[in-house]
Amino acid sequence: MKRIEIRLSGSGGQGLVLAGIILAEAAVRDGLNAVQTQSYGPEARGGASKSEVVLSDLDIDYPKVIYPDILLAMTQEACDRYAADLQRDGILVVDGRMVVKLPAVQARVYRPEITNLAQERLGNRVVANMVALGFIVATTGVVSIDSLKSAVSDRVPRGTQELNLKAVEAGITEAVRWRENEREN
Amino acid sequence: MKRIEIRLSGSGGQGLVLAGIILAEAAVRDGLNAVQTQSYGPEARGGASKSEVVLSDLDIDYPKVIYPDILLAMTQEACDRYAADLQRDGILVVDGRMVVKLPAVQARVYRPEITNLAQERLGNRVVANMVALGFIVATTGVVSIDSLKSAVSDRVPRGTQELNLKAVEAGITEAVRWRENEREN
Amino acid sequence: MAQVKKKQGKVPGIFINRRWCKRCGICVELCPKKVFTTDTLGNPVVKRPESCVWCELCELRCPDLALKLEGE
Amino acid sequence: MAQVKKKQGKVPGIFINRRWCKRCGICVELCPKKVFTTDTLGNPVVKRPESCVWCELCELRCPDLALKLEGE
Amino acid sequence: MARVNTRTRFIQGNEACTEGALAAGMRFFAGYPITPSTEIAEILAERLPRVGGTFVQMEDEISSMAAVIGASLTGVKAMTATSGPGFSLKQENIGFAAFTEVPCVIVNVQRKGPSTGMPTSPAQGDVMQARWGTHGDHPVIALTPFSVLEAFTLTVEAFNLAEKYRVPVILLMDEVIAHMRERVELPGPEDLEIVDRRKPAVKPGEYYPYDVEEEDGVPPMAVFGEGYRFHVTGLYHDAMGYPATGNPRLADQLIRRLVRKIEGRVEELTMVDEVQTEDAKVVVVAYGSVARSAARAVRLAREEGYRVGLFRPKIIWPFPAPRVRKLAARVEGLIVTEMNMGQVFREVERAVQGMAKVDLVSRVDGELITPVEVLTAIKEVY
Amino acid sequence: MARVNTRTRFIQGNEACTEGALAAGMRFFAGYPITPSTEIAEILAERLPRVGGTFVQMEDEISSMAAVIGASLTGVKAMTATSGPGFSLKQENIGFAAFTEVPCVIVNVQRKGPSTGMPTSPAQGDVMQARWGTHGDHPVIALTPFSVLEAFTLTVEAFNLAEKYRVPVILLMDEVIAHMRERVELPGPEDLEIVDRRKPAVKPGEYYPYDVEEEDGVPPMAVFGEGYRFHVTGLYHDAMGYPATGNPRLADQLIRRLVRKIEGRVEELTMVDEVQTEDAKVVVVAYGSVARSAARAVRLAREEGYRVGLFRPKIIWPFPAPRVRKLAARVEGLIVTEMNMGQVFREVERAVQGMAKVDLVSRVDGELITPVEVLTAIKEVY
Amino acid sequence: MPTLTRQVSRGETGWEETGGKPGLLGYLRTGMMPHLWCPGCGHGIIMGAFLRAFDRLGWDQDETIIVSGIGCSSRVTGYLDFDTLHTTHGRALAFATGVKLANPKLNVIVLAGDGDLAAIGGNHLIHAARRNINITTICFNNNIYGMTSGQFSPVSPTGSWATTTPYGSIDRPFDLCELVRAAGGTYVARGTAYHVRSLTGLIEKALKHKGFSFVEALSQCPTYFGRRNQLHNAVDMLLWQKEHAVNVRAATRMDPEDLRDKILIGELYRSEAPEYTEEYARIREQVRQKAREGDLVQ
Amino acid sequence: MPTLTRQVSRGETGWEETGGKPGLLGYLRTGMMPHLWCPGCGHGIIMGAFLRAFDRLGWDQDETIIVSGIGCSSRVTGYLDFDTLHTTHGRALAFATGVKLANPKLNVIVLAGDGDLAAIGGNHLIHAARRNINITTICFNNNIYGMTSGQFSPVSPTGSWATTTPYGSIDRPFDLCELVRAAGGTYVARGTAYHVRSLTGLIEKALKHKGFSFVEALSQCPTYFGRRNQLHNAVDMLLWQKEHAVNVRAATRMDPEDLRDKILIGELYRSEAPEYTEEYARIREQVRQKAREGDLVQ
Ligand SMILES: Cc1ncc(C[n+]2csc(CCOP(=O)(O)OP(=O)(O)O)c2C)c(N)n1
Ligand SMILES: Cc1ncc(C[n+]2csc(CCOP(=O)(O)OP(=O)(O)O)c2C)c(N)n1
Ligand code: SF4
Ligand code: SF4
Ligand code: SF4
Ligand code: SF4
Ligand code: SF4
Ligand code: SF4
Ligand SMILES: [Mg+2]
Ligand SMILES: [Mg+2]
Repeated sequence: MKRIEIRLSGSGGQGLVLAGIILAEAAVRDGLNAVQTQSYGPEARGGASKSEVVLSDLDIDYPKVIYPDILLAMTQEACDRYAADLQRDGILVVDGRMVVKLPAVQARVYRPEITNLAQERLGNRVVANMVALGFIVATTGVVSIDSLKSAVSDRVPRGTQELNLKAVEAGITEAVRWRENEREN
Repeated sequence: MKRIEIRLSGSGGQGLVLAGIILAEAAVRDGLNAVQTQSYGPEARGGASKSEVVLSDLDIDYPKVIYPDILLAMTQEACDRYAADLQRDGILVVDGRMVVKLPAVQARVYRPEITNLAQERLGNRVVANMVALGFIVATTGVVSIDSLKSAVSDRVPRGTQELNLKAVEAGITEAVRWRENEREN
Repeated sequence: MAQVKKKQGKVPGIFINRRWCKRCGICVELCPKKVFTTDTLGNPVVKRPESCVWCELCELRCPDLALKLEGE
Repeated sequence: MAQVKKKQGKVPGIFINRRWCKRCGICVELCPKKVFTTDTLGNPVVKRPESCVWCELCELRCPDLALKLEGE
Repeated sequence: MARVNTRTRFIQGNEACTEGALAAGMRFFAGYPITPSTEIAEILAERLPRVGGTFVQMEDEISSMAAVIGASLTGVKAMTATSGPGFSLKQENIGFAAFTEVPCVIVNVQRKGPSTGMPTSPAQGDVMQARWGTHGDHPVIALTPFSVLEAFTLTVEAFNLAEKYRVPVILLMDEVIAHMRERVELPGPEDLEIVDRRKPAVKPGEYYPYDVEEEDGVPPMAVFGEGYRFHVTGLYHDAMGYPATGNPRLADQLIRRLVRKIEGRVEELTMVDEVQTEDAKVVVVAYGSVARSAARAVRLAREEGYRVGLFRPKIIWPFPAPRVRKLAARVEGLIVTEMNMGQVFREVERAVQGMAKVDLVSRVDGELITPVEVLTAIKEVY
Repeated sequence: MARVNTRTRFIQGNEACTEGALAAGMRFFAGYPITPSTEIAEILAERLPRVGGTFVQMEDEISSMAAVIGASLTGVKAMTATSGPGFSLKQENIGFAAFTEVPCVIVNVQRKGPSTGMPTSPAQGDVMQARWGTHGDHPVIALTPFSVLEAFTLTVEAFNLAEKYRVPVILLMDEVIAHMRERVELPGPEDLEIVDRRKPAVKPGEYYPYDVEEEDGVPPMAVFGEGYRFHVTGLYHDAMGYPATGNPRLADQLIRRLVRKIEGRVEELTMVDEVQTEDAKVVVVAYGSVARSAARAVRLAREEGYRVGLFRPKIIWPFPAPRVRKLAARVEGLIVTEMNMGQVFREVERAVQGMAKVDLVSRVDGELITPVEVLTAIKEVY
Repeated sequence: MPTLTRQVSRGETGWEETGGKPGLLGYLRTGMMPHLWCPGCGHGIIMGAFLRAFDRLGWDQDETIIVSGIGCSSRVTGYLDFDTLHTTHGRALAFATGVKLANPKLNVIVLAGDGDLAAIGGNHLIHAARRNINITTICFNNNIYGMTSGQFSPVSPTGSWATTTPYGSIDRPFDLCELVRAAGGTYVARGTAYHVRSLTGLIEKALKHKGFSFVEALSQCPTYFGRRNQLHNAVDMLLWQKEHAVNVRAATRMDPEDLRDKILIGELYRSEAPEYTEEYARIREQVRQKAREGDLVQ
Repeated sequence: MPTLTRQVSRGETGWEETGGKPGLLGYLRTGMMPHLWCPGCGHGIIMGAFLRAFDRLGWDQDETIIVSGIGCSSRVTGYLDFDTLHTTHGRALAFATGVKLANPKLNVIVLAGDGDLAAIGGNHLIHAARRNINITTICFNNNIYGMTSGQFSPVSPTGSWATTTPYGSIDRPFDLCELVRAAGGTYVARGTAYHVRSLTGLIEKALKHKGFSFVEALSQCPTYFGRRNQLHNAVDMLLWQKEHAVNVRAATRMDPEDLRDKILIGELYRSEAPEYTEEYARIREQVRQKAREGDLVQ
């Protein structure tokens, strides 16, 4: 597997750092090398947030993402800021409700209403990050769904495993729906 | 005037730093260049103490005394420690009561009972430093007696001028006595 | 806080600066007269201004200085 | 300090370590019984040991631990 | 819990550092929170009591450093962790530790300075401070990891060197390594060599705490509370440990021994990773997270046919100048890449003595230098 | 009293420093006592209220440095004085002053370190610390007097440079100069050029406190309490002074401007006294009190027919490397003499780039290097 | 107020649309708003209380210097349209002392957090109190280090949870008001974000007081303190304040047993003592007087 | 006691000639005596009081660590035949905290000056008190910085003369005992060199107390404080102590007016509270207990 660069972007408090960690840990379970980094807002909270994951079956030297193969943008601000970096023919996943102005990029674009889904199906927008993970993994196959799920179980706080796994499922389901829609188009 | 090196040595509390300053200031009044330095005990008080004066009518570079032309030793310890440094044919002034063992040096040696004089003639051993100054200046002529006296007046605490000047006088008188004794011998 | 009285029975203008408001819910929950409610996004909404006793606590307690009472 | 009594009328041995003593005069001046005097150099000297009431204050107050009372 | 049993971990540099410290036998941590080092304290707050150790959050960095020294004197391996502003505050007591030869480890996770700077952004701006931050000549060792695994292994090494040479050892991390999570296989106890300070072989009455009989210049160290009744002071002291401030000869001996104890071992202490330097015309010098960008740039350049290599010091102080000098003798140019205005660059320049051209790629905007930036520099210099 | 009216004085280096400070317009001093700098505080405690100024003894050195910065922001020239241990403690706030561009003067009377060391003995062990003592790259100016007169003139110069460039300036004295009394003729006000910080020419609404319009890279500085309502922060900041920690481009601009503001002026700032270097084969590099021994050694050597000279930097930071390099091009050897393990020696080595042989005469026992020691070295090297 | 204009012109404030306009706008760098504090953070309430107290006094904004340390709370200086000084962690009072001494005509106010003032900055706090220098200090006390993400502070209650007390804190908290009083402070009061109106009054009195005045303002950090201590949001935390705070006057009539888990609020201590900068001015005058007399004699 | 032998063998103690021999010799590094303190310096009296109190307890010298800062007083560690730690200025309590925490079985005692503990070291003092860590601190309070030749300290009386108060001090002094109590100390007492016997008793109680104990011991510095403040020698200064000290029990029966210029001595405050290292041990035990239970479950 060649080097894959993934950037999860949005705002502080959306749990993207955790999402990145889980994604990377899933990759490790799949036997890959993985590096996860993040950039905080100036004050370690609030403001813009991004979490980056680099996967490879070789050693990973430079740990940061420059041209993401996969970009998640949970807010309009994040999308505006990072879309241009996207690898040509990369994959852009945006929160369909939050991101209203889509940039002109040469990429496969998905617009699941992630936050909305979390609120409506799980009753809690806090798990939007897990919905996003489920969606991304199911859509791109960067890691196996089994690894993803066991990474989720391990990393989320005790007592919240079930909720989070359900959120992942919701994301997967949504991805399947999108795939089917794609086929139909 | 060539470079003259003077070391006043004894123990902390004997006022040798002040004596050095006054001697140097007197030299400045005589139009000479003068540098005064001191070395403290490790704790800025107590213990061995030395005050050094370098005089010259040229610029003074190295400010410390290496081979004193004139050495005052107010204690046996100081005498033991520094006598060997004395310039050949230099002048050694020791407190005749405090220094009982005289070193073998090639020098002119004077042994006025400085502390005793201070105690007996002035009623205060604290002014032994001034007695020593009077003695040294009268014996060596390194600075003028007028300059010495005006430097003393200026530097000692207000209200103690008279006592200190008297002490200087006592030192001068003692020097005269020694000189006469020398002649007699 | 006895000195705080409803100003001559008038209904205050209650202004909320949406750019500053962070939807913390303090005004909503701590208004003694339940003047506010929230919309689906959590934004405070002035629902019953006529109940307001002009205690000013919503304005004073808003951590974002995003709420302002006004009246003649 | 009522509990401190002269020990059975005995005269204590009062020892002064001249190497440690700094001639501060505390023992001399503060002995309630004026047991000490000074020599010309300022050294404390035990003058009237028989007056000593063994209050120990000279030993306790000597800043140089240079003074020691001893007795059988 | 499960994770503890397996060696494969996906952890942060800060976490790896705590694992290394615990593996080295560290059982006392005193600290004061500061980004981006705080996770070290947080993890150890949880871990230390489990292994019978002690975690304490002190009132500031000065007291943290003091407590670490106090603890080490009781025979416990001790450490603290901080970042720039806190590192500045610890300097006085780091000097005390160096001078009294109390082993300890100070982790400084470098963030963008000066002053409060950019607390969450990486930098390598404290390299010179690690060497010269306190007043007066003194010995210092500083190590700098470039990966999560090295955050573990170099922490172990830091303790080993501290114990072996009775010296404070600084682990200079940077924010990238500290916060980056990476897959690592942590070595187990059986793979690690752990060094403990040498205790006195003599009985209390015969112990001279600063008397150096051994050739290595490192006196054995007794433990507080075991009857040796020794004195530790930041004043110049004699072999007994007692103040000897009036004695120039002793002062000279002491400070020269202390500095020689470390600087005199520069060859032995040299820890460098050299990659493809044998035939290189140009060599990139890089350390910490920047070395990852440099490694990539070197690989890309090689792919394009440039004869370039990578020289990566894991030890920054004492600076491996002899090794750099050797290298300089056979290459045409050296490119130092670092996230500061050129601190190791100065050392390289000094070591090279004009034998090779030395260039600097520096970034001081709080962002990691990219491989492309290094690559560009390689092509320019080549 | 009489002495105040005449220019000829017989005073200590410490006292001359206070005279220089007062002559430069210093009206605020905050400090904490420490040997051998204490006389500066003591004299100023007496003098400052007489001239309408303020003296305060703070609870420690950290707060002294902080108070000095606070005072300077009200438009008052401010200073502090300390020695090694206190200098270590001031480092964090020195970094703050450098970063926020608040002019001030820090006197460090060097005593023998590290740690408490030998409080009453001279040393020159804080040279590198003066440059690198705080975390992160930052600008610094450091001056070093070799006589009582220079303790006066360089203190004036320290304030002038601080005000001109909005930078903390360090006066690196050593115990010998600080405590030595010497005959001096103090320059009168009419002989002194006094520089004051440039105030903004604009009205409050138009003032951008960190906006550099002038070519010199030094923004004008408003005074607290005059309506400018500006913000001063140790975070990376924009032209308005507001935090801009998320902006790499601004961060890069800011730190590079700050460092360039000083380092970029190294030629202009070079203050060196060269004696008989024109035809010299060997040149002695010396500063502070050691320069007096070196001067004598050079004179003695010349008398014996050796072609030697003296190179005496009065400014240590930025180090006059270009001037040293020029010198190195025409001499055979340089001998650096200093009371440390070779700190300026390192800078000279780096500057010389192998063009000349560089030797070190170092003494670290708390005693001043003697002329004979330097002379011996000259003869050996020659 | 040109600075303000400049601020506003940096971006719309959001008030334009509403038709309302808070009276405090003139004290804010509106371009810096909304502030960075989390939703429901008590620091904003305390900042508001401070501004309202200041406004009531009618003091000159241009003669007032606000100094802070480092922490979420200390970011407050960035929002206030005064001369402001955001210093190093813990040192606000030391910087402020320099400002005040160098120009005693200025009003000098320190706004900072519990960590800043009581942990690393504890020494400067007690020494400023000891000197009785005319500086007003408001401690934004949220019982935690907010900025660094939730470590315990020297005022965190014993048994409370923080990232560095994974087993509950064993540290005993300071009673900051007691400490400042014992150190020499001459006006000491405590308020809470919940009791914002009385807090405003206490701050006003503190500002007016000549000498060192200290107001401990209980704040809430829902993000770090609340989350770990079963106080799920800002409202819960404010209600906790409501339940646990007892006015000092009411307390005198209460059973000590009932006061055990309570926190006293209100004016806790007040006295008169010479103020430091005035004393220094006196020294200065005395010295000059002597010099003048000396001149006459000579 | 081999260490002692070694010490003595470094030189004669001077006792040999006298025939006497103080019982405290075993606690001294006699080779370091006579100490460097000036004639009449109160620090020696306090050191003696400490040693006598320690001796009465019969504690093991080898399990006792003595820590000091920097100052004349702090030189005391050089004279005492224990494990001794002479640290950096102001930081004695911080070092001591590390020693005590790392090995709570050791008796840890801090001996330091007023400048060391209350000026630069004030923060460590209040935090050690807050934690109630089992360390006994004796403050050698001579109201001055002796070591640096006589600058005022934070406990110098207002109006007193020092090299840095050429016009009389305008600083207000700390009441150190009040400060430590307010910070959380659980044993607080004050004594004087003059009242050396009661001082010894107070130190003994402080040593026995579990938790943070603090004894402010008024010392005299004839060299710097006395000289400038019309107290011409050590005896004058001791008599000053005699006249100004009032026992706290006697004080309760006195007219407040008469107490105005008096200093209270005796045990001023005592309470019980959890001790820090014991609490930490409890945490450690609890965690291990949980781990054991966890093991069983798994
Ligand atoms: C010298 C130094 N040490 C540590 C830090 C890290 N730090 C920043 S803010 C802070 C604590 C803030 O707590 P508090 O003052 O209570 O403010 P809050 O964020 O809770 O409002 C710490 C430890 C720092 N910036 N500087
Ligand atoms: C960091 C630091 N600042 C200042 C000093 C200088 N210094 C040494 S001792 C001392 C004061 C000592 O006063 P105190 O603690 O009261 O002891 P005393 O000498 O009066 O017994 C000072 C300021 C120092 N050694 N280190
Ligand atoms: S003023 Fe009082 S009653 Fe009216 S809305 Fe606000 S909180 Fe409710
Ligand atoms: S209190 Fe303020 S910030 Fe919170 S919801 Fe109401 S208006 Fe918004
Ligand atoms: S024991 Fe008491 S009475 Fe006897 S000599 Fe000593 S002080 Fe005097
Ligand atoms: S009290 Fe002690 S030191 Fe003082 S004179 Fe008496 S024996 Fe000597
Ligand atoms: S972390 Fe806490 S203190 Fe900081 S802004 Fe958020 S709620 Fe406020
Ligand atoms: S200077 Fe004062 S405190 Fe220091 S030893 Fe002398 S008398 Fe004692
Ligand atoms: Mg807080
Ligand atoms: Mg003292």
